[in-house]
Amino acid sequence: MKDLMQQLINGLALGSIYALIALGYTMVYGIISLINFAYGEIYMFGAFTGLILAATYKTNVVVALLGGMMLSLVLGVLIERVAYKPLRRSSRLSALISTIGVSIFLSTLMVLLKGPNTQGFPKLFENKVYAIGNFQITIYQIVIIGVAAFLMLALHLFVTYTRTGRAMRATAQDQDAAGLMGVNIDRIIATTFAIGSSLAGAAGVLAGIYFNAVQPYMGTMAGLKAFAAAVLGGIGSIPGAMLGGLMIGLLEVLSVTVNLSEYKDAFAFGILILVLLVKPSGIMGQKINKKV
Amino acid sequence: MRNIKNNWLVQVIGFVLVLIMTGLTAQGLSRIMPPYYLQIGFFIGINVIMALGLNLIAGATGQLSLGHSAFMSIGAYASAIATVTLHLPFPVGILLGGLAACLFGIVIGFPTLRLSGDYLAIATLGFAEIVRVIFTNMQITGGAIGFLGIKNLTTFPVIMILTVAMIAVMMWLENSRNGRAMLAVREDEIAAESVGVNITWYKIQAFAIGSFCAGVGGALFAHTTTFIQPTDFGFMKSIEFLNMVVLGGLGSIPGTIIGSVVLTTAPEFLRFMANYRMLVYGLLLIIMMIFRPHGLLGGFNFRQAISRALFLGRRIRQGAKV
Amino acid sequence: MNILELQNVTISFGGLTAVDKLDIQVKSGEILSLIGPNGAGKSTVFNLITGLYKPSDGAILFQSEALTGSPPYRIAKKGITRTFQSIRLFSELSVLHNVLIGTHVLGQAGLFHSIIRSPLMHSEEKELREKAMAALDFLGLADKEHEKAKNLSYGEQRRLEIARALVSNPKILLLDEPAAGMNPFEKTVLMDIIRKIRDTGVTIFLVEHDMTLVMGISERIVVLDYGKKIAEGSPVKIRQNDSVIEAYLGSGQFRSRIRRKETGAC
Amino acid sequence: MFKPNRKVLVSLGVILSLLLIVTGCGGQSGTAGQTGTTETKEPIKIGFLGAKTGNTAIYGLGNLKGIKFAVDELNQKGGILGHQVQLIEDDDVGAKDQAINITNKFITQDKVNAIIGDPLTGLTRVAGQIANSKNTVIMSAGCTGPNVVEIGPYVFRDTLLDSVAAPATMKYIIQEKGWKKIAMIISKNSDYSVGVSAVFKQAIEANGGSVIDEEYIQDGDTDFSAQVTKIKAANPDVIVFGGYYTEAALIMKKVREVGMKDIAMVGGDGLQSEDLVKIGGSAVDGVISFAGFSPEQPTPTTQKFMDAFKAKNNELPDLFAANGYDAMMIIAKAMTDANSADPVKFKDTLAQTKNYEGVSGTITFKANHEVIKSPVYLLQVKDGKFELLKKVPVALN
Repeated sequence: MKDLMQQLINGLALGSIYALIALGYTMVYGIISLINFAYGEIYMFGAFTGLILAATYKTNVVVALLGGMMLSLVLGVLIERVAYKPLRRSSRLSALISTIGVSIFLSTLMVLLKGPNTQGFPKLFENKVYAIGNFQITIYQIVIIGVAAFLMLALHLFVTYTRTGRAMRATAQDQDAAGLMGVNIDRIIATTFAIGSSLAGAAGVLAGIYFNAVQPYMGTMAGLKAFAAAVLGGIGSIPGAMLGGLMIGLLEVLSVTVNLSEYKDAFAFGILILVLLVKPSGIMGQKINKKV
Repeated sequence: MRNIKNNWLVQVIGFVLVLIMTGLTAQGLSRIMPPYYLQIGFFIGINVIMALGLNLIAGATGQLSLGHSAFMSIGAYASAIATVTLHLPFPVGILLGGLAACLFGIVIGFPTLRLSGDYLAIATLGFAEIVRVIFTNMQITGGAIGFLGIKNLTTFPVIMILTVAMIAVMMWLENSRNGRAMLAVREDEIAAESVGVNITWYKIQAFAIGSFCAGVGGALFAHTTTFIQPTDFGFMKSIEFLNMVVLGGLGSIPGTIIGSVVLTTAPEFLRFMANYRMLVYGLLLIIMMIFRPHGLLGGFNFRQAISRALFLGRRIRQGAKV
Repeated sequence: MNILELQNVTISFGGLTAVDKLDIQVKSGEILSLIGPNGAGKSTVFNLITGLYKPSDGAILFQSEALTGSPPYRIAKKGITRTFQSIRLFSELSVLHNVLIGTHVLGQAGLFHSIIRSPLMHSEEKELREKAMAALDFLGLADKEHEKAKNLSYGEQRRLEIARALVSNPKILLLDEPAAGMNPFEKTVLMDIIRKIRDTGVTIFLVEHDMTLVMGISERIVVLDYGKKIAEGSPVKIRQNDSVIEAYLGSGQFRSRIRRKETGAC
Repeated sequence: MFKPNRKVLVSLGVILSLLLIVTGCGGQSGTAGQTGTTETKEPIKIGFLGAKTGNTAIYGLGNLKGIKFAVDELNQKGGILGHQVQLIEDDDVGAKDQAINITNKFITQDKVNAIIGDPLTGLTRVAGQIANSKNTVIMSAGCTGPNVVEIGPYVFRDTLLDSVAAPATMKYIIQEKGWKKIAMIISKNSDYSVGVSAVFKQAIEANGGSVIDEEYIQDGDTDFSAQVTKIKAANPDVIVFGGYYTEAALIMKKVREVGMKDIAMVGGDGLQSEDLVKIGGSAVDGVISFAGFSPEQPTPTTQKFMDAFKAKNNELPDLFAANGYDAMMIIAKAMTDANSADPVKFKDTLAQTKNYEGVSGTITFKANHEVIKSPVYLLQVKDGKFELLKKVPVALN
């Protein structure tokens, strides 16, 4: 039981990171129905930016986090401009392949820049362990869960209450109609990419701090799992992405608890397929009526 | 009727002759061609078979599958077990590889094909990851260490005969009632149903045949490399096949062939770029999609063009293909 | 004899009743029109008949056999084919291919025959192609057989949809606003075509806005408003029906009304 | 409907175009690498097979650094037998089909005298088949799995074998240290880890220890909190991890974080890298690994190599660099001794190498030309450096 509580905390921290990445998938998908396969690489770039800031420029954790978010934001907007915007009117598959191209390009670029080795993350602040009752929580875990929760809340408020947020939701509902109502679709799509990417950047830096490892290919698996999380929660739904991320994180940790850790990845995707079969639109996704 | 039967006989004999010729030509070539180029020919053949299978699923029927390499791995392992563990002859191994993959294609396809578009994509991706994890942990396949002791049984004639046969079958299929029903599913599911096409049934057919191709490709791959591991069939491998199909022109059989040839030889052509090779590969994918979003042959009617070139003036009733 | 019968059919979308306890009898061999203001639920009726929607209540009988619950492709196989209000062609395929897909239910050749290109498949294919060409001829599209469907004009696309639905020898043909977007000349041609189709023994069930066309060819008309049948009878009778005039002029067509998405979009 | 003659023509067209494309691949084949300054004679060509990009690039690039260093050194001394050495490097991305293509290219296009690579066992098996059938020497500077040199007389490797070192290590920790309750961690998707862990397990049982907990991870994982939480609950004397340094360092960080302050990790030479300390920091203090050489009490040869390497590359060589360097040098020596760069001739000389003092250890090839490195060094990390714990001699047969 004590073990289980401990594992839940572990899963929560891991899930928070998945959830942050999943948010970007869900937002971009919600608006333009594009699976952005380069998204994991944005997360990786965020992590490396944080690493470089912290290791070379000895900045503190806040600067590293913001720096990672900023660079990822710029990168996200750049990807949108170069690899997605020219393809907006083409088939979705072309856009998908284009993002795969970006993904290969970015990870290879990072190998050339920093080498393929896994790099440790410098200690940004002392890690303390708090014992609460029977289980422990580290300050890293608190920071990760805290920052992730803060960012998710901020995003939720932004999308719900601001003008741009409303425009985003309108665009997601019906792009053409939103355009006719005077929403600048180009700008909204760019903003969506920007916000999603900066969240991935934040996730990257947090993952760097928490796992203490940054590597050019770290984005591929994390990206796939986060995407699975987004679909699990119901793609297009922000609370769904959070829920999906946390579920996958917990599931992975629990698979270790029940001695099936070698099937960890299979569990994450297995539950995804099961959920899709029972509720094809995901847990919190809205049922889309067949349009005739 | 009689006439048709005779015609059919002529066709069958003609087809067998073509296969024999292919085999003989390949046999001759494998003697005179430098091993390096011959070897690339092996992989071109395997990749054409793989990509044709995916083209049927994603291109003709419009079901985006991101798990093609999983079916390849099922075929590879099944055929390896057949020839190594069960001491069956290689042709039986290839057939078993194809059938095993086909069976899984049906089993997986049945529930997941109800999903549409990207949901199907993520489900197939998930399935592929599950298959890989299972192979990594399975005893009979050697787990992560890999399957040892597969004999090098794939020969150039075998690959070429299978490739040509596969191309022919795909072209026939495309111009049949079944093939048209698959195209209808891609174009508009509701309209297809309204004229009596059972969309689930044709999706499953496409999945089954596509997986069969992947299984055959996997069997050939296993008996070329002589050693297989779960890591050989990762997510990026599936993506590679998707690239081949999309690069050539989604839904076009000649396009798929050209896409496979280009992407199989591209790493060799790009060797001089050394470390920048994958960088350039990524860039090329982006540029290709921007400037030719429908693929190299997108919108180009290969069949008509060839017919025009070969039979000037003769009108083909065959009709336009996609 | 009724070829198609809707008994007490009801469907609601999220609290909104789009079709309400509807009874319609389609007599074998007649031309029946279904009219009503926008959003009255006309296309929904077609979607119910063809199995795209399942009724919340009531039954649909085709040749005295219940259709309810059958998937769309099975209903098509039984002999009910349709066109769509917003044209749904296989737009990347050729005109001939579109119609050939229409012959799907006539064919027998399965996967095996397709792969080995058996004699059976050959003779069948030949037959189907002849049928398809005949259908194209009938609708005046024979010279466009190699054109991609998306490159046809609007009127041609409508006719192609009819050809596709007709080629499988249906017993009843459902036409959803076939005249929409056509010019007056095309409309006259269309009326002619519809009559000709009927003369070959196919029952016609029509949803249409164009009153000239409806009054010109219908033998009977059913009027729908708010998902309910408000009148039924010959064109002459309908023209004089008070509640129809009320629905169309008093409160109908020209008064802006919240379009009910589920029922309007087709 | 379908005219048979047309089909024949179409099919023929397809075949022809395929052939054209295949044969059209001729022409230039890209080569990169260094050539000597004075090119009086045909250079001796060495092919490097390994991943320079992709998930496994770490090992390939490590190898490559060592090989390049060796080639430079050889060329400065006038090459081999008066020939300059030319290194041809090709990236196989860790994929078997690419490795096969490259091996064929090396042998038939570039006409190399020997191939060094691939650091992965799987790829060496695949490339070894081809090289052996075409009478070209191939030496892997990284692979440790079974069924490699058995392929044939042209296939070699210069790595410390797990089957030799792992039992010695387990004997030490169980019998001398008295750590009997053992938690094992296995990286399930790594053939290296699964292979070496199997040897560890056997040795643990043979020496009277017991595996009280077995956890699985995967290469590339970063979050080990779940596994470590379970290990803590099992309360073992020691953690045995057959795997690579990246995961090892991350696991140890987590281990210390949850409060297991003194427990040690024991592993194979996969742990021997500067990066272990770079990533793990103080958490990896006490980690024990077996190795073919000791960086703290190096032989003069190793010391010289490390200094020179550091001067040039501004970093210490990792195991793969050292193995790569040795592979090149052993081949060079065999060529010199045989007075021939013809693989058919020098492969026998190579197979007779005995007690070659390399930078990665002392190398001997047994009668079946399998490699033996003796002695085996047990190293322990202390204050961020690998220190010698014990030297275990190994029987040569």
